[in-house]
Amino acid sequence: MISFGASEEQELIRNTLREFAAQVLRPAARAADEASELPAGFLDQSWELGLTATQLPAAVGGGGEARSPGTNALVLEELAHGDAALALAAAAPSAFAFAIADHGTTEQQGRLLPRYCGSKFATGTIAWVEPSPVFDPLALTTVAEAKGDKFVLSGKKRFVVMGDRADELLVIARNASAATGGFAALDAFVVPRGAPGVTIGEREKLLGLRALPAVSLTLDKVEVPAANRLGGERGIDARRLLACSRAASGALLTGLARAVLEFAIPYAKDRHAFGEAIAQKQAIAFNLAEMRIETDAMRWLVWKAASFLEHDRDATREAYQALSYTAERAMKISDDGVQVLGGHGFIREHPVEMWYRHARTLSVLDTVAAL
Amino acid sequence: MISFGASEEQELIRNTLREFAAQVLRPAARAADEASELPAGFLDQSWELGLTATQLPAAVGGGGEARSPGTNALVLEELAHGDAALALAAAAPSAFAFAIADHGTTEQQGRLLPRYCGSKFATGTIAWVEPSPVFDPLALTTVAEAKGDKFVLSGKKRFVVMGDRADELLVIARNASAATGGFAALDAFVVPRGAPGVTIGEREKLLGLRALPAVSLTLDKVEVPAANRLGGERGIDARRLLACSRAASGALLTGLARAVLEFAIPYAKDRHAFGEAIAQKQAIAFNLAEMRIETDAMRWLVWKAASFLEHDRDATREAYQALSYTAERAMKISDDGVQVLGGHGFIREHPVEMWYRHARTLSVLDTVAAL
Amino acid sequence: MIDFTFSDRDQKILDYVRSESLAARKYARHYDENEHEFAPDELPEAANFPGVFAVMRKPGPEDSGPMVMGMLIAAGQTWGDYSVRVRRGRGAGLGNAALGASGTAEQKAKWGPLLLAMAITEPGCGSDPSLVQTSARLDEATNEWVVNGEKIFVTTGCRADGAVVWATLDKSAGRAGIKSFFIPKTAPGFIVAHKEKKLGIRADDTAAYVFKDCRIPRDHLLGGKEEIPRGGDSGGFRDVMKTFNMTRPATAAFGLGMSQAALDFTREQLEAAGVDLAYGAGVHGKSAAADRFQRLEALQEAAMLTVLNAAWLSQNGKPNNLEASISKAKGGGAVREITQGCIDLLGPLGVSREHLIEKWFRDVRITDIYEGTGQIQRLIIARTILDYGRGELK
Amino acid sequence: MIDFTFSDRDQKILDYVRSESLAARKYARHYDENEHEFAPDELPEAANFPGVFAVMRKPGPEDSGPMVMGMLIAAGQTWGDYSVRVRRGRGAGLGNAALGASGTAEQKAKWGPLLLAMAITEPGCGSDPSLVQTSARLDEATNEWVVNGEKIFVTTGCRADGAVVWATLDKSAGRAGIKSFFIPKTAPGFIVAHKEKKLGIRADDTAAYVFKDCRIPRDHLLGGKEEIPRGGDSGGFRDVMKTFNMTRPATAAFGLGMSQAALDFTREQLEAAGVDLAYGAGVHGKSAAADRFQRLEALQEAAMLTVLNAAWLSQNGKPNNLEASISKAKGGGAVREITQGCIDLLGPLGVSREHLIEKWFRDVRITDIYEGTGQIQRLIIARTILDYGRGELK
Repeated sequence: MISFGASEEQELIRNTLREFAAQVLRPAARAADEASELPAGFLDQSWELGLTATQLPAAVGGGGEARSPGTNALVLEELAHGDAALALAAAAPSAFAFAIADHGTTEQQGRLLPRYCGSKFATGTIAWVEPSPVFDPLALTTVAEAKGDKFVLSGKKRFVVMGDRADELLVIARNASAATGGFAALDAFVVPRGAPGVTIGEREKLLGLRALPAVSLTLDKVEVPAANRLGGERGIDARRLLACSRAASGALLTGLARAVLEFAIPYAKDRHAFGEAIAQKQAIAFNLAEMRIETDAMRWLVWKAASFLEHDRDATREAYQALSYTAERAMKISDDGVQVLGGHGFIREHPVEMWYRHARTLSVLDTVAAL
Repeated sequence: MISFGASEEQELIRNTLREFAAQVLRPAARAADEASELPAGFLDQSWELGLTATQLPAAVGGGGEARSPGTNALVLEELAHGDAALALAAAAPSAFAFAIADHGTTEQQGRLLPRYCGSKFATGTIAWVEPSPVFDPLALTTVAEAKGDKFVLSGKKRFVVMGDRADELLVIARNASAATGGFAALDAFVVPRGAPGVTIGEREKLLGLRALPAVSLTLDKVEVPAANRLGGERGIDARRLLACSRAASGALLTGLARAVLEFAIPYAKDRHAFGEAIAQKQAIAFNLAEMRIETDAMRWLVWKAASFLEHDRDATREAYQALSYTAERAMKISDDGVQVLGGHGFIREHPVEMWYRHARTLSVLDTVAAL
Repeated sequence: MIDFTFSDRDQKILDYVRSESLAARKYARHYDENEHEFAPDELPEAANFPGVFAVMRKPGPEDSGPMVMGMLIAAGQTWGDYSVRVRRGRGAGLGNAALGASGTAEQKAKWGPLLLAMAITEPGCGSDPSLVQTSARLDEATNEWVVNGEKIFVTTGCRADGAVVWATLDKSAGRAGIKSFFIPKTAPGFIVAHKEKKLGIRADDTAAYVFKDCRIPRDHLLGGKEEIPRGGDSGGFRDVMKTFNMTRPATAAFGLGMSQAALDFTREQLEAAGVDLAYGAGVHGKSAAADRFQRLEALQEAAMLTVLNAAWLSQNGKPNNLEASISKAKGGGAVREITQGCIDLLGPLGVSREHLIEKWFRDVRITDIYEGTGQIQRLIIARTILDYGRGELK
Repeated sequence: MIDFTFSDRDQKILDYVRSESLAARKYARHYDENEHEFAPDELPEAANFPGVFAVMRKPGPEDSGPMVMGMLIAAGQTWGDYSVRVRRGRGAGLGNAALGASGTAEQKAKWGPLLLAMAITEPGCGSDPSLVQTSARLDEATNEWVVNGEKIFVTTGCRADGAVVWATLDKSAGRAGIKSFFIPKTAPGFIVAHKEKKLGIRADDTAAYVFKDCRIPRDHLLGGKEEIPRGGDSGGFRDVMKTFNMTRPATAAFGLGMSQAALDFTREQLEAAGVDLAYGAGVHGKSAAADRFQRLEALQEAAMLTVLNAAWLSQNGKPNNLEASISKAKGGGAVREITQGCIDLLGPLGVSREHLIEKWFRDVRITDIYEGTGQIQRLIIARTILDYGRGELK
């Protein structure tokens, strides 16, 4: 049944997050970006929202609520409306934990998930992106070779979000023994950050999302027990894992675009030129209308992908559409946002130039979040 | 030396063509489109302009003026400003004759070109396009096999402009003996329309350019003497041939776009809504400004390709850019032209809906003209 | 709960509509090439199609609601053809919607069964109602309205039994003076001037009307309110806006049905030619054709979802004026880009009249023009989000 | 005669400029990351680069003219970096252009050798000169102008020896009251408030000025005309427009030099990774990456040609006000799309500060903003082609 209606509970969560974004993320965003550091205490603060634990099974100490990509789409949009860099940091534990919950065996869930139901902040991370100008998430150079009851991982990863502090890395690799390529060849392995052969590289310096810690990573013949192959014999549903990340990026990009629009409207009404508010010029007004049209369209595409995931349907197509569409539109909207502010859009007194950098950065890192 | 200055002689030609377009093509365009027929006497009338003969060598009876793609760019823009369908019909003889002049041996020129220097209208045509949803001018299915001192041609062609009356067809085919693919494999053969195995198919029914006669064509083991292989042993410079056609289409699309702009300006100044001329609304005014910006950009890209061709430089890149850019922009400009007129843009009382069809049709037929 | 999946009843209905539309599509080219003819109210195939609601069980709580399904069905029908239907529904004219929105109970009962066109636009006025020249003068002696003026772009204007016509009681009063009247074709002085010759939807019946001292009974004023309100809009104008609130998403859906047809045809052709259109890989795992095609598919999806959102809102009794304009603006632009892009991918074959895609390219172009152009929609959207009145944003 | 090929002198010059720019590029990242520093007037590499005109023969009739070459050289320099030069030319400020356009012979001789910034924008006014609040009052007693007000976005404002400043003699007179004054940094009450913190061109020197009862001699009014013309614009305003006529294509060229750098880097990376970027084939012979990249290259080419056209016209003494705005509008939009698109193609590597492309993405963004935004340019273009005055198209 086609329905655009969030449940009462979802409305509640959305309002909580909207407030949290407005009061915690937005005020701290600029300083965090300039300092290239997360605000002190931010991770603990966001941990208290219980975003991760709530949707983890009661069996591992979680809230036992159903995994809801739909709810998470609302959550990520609101967080990114505050700030996309801080949103990604806050969402990092979920990215890892939900992947374990979706694809892990009961044993793996029991072993790995309890930490994410505790009162203390904990995070793992997903290492998928590789250093190539033609990076494609389905064509990985990081390989996993079976060796007895172990797997040996070798390769390089980039932009591993929170990799500087994550205790566990979920490394996406190509299974050397896979007959075909594409999704079927993808496997995921839980690698302790301390494992021999793992080198955490230096902090990535990015165009945008500067507050977000991300590192490069080298895997040199890293041996992991077969038990750490996510999903065991069965392996993972790589289509779902990728769809979850893409839809998540889409939700973040939607929140970012909405932030631009909602900042631009009062600015354009307040700013005067040639005898009237610039919002009274059709060129500006229609531009704002365009932003409004597109943020709606962006959200519905994300929701559709989320709904498919919630129904355990293959969402490869829907999630790809959600990401490619939101990426293109968020870029345009943040770009137009700078233009609406003119010279003031180019200086760092206003957040718009930061959102412009965030949009471009976020939209090419399509496998760093999950919902 | 970078120069945007047309020579005095070129200015003269441009003004002549502008007048011819305004007084002959434009007034006849609508009726010709509705009737799917060229206006009676049009070909003879345009023949008198001497567009083809002037640039053919004196040795074959031509005017002996230097081949000037630059001049032809001006000519085609003006003709298409009148009407793109009639422009293509008027330019058809040049498309064939200039190809012979550029690529033919002295013998071939002496044999084929005199007809194009006479006082009576004569035309051949180039048969390049093939019936495939993934047609690519470099990947042809029409093949030419050497057989003794003959070549045997087999394949199907579509959208052969003026093919219903052309006495000679210049058939572009893949040379079966060519080692590599791409440009190197392309050959051109002069085929008399009456040759055994040649079947001229029925008249093509098109979205736009309805006045322009175009037919499909079947070649069933058509034998032509080796002497009819354009360029003889050497063959043709396929890069130049394709570049000439693409630049020509670019020039036509530029003229078409300019027609839309110049029609929309007075209309928008005359048409009133909500108390002022619609041209006084920024949304409309900026749209017209955009059209003006783009028609300039389109023209310069075409001129650059033409200039490279005039200097016998490889213009593959420049011509590709000219065509792809002008195709995209002409589509947008004619589309926006319809929008400026609103409901009146949708009815056949105004030429704009016809230009919208012309633009879409012309821009996918990228090998039917030449300059 | 947020849900974008179909119940199997939803799916069965949409499948049924497609099969019906496919049958109608066989006649699309004929009525495009012979625009003076009208498609019959029933095609020979009608016998095989009892109608969707005849074959479907009643909707349950797990099924999509009527307005949402209405949009999907509308798109499913134009997917076959904009004008030709296996069985043409009666009383489906825009005028009927206007009657429903602003007629009295008695008027609805009396004229509801008729097919009513909606006559708003005039040669001199596009989307600006304050320029309406058609006048209605009350003849106290005979108790009749005397209507004079010209209307153009009247959808289903030739086949309709009558029309809901915008006329002004007092030009000096601007919008406020505008009222809607029901005028039957039988009224003296009602002249159907001609059928418009158009770029697309040629089989469709778009007429131009002339009213020459056309006389109708006094009770033919919709809603019956004859006084001109001081300041602000007249009931007539507001009522038409109400109508638009229902018709804007619908017109977008009509267009999106055709752009979907273009996408389906293009996919078919490209896949047959061996182009891999599978999703999953990023840009570097794709051909140019797949990349371009998938962008168009995403655009189609995005536009359709804005339509469903507008419908879902009114289905749930929520205000949807903003969302109706969003869907119309988005749909109107999307169908242009999609049909243009599909032809670009198909190359020469795309512009040949041996296939229907060139027709869809022509037919969809009306979407961004009628029922308020994309510019008008953006004005409405901008005024809403900026909280501006007509005076502040012109 | 229409010609788009370079003479070998043209080519040699452009090659030389590129090699010089490449040397400067080594320092680009440092001054971007350390925005409080200024790049030196001469880099250590300066010794290896005697300057282009030192090594070139005089131009002949077969060579491109000075204005056209000026644009190509400007783009060639920003191709290295927007702010860092092997040898910074003096007197290259926008204020010098203004002085050249509207100063008296004596004023030009006296102040020409200085580096002059141009101070127009104020916190309260973007591109609307009639909102200028900075005032100049004549003190008859001392025969001095007393200037008060604030200016922002002053390019080269920190390093300049002085600035050409817009101030009004009479706010009630609107544009007509605006005059340009030369104010040396040494003038009492001239305060350089701070260097702006920006998205891009961070190494560049963009200052905010405050004038507090700042006193300058009476002869510092550029052009010397003190009276306020009745109706119409003041000389000051017209002169600045003259200046813009020269600077609009130049600013577009600055941006296009950087977008060209982004394209060159992207091609390098993609080709190294085995992507075939050869021209020739149609869409169905290409990968998605090649298709997208080639569209961006065509856009770059198109924009650069509008710049060269504007330059060529003024080089030949032809009016180029329309074409100057076309080049600025086209260039300003193109560089945004091109740098965004290149990063899209490079993916994650494109947003890493280990490469300069993310910097070019930030740096080019100013192009569509300063020297008149894209919107202002479109207003100028629309008014010109519609033959409208300021009152008819606002």
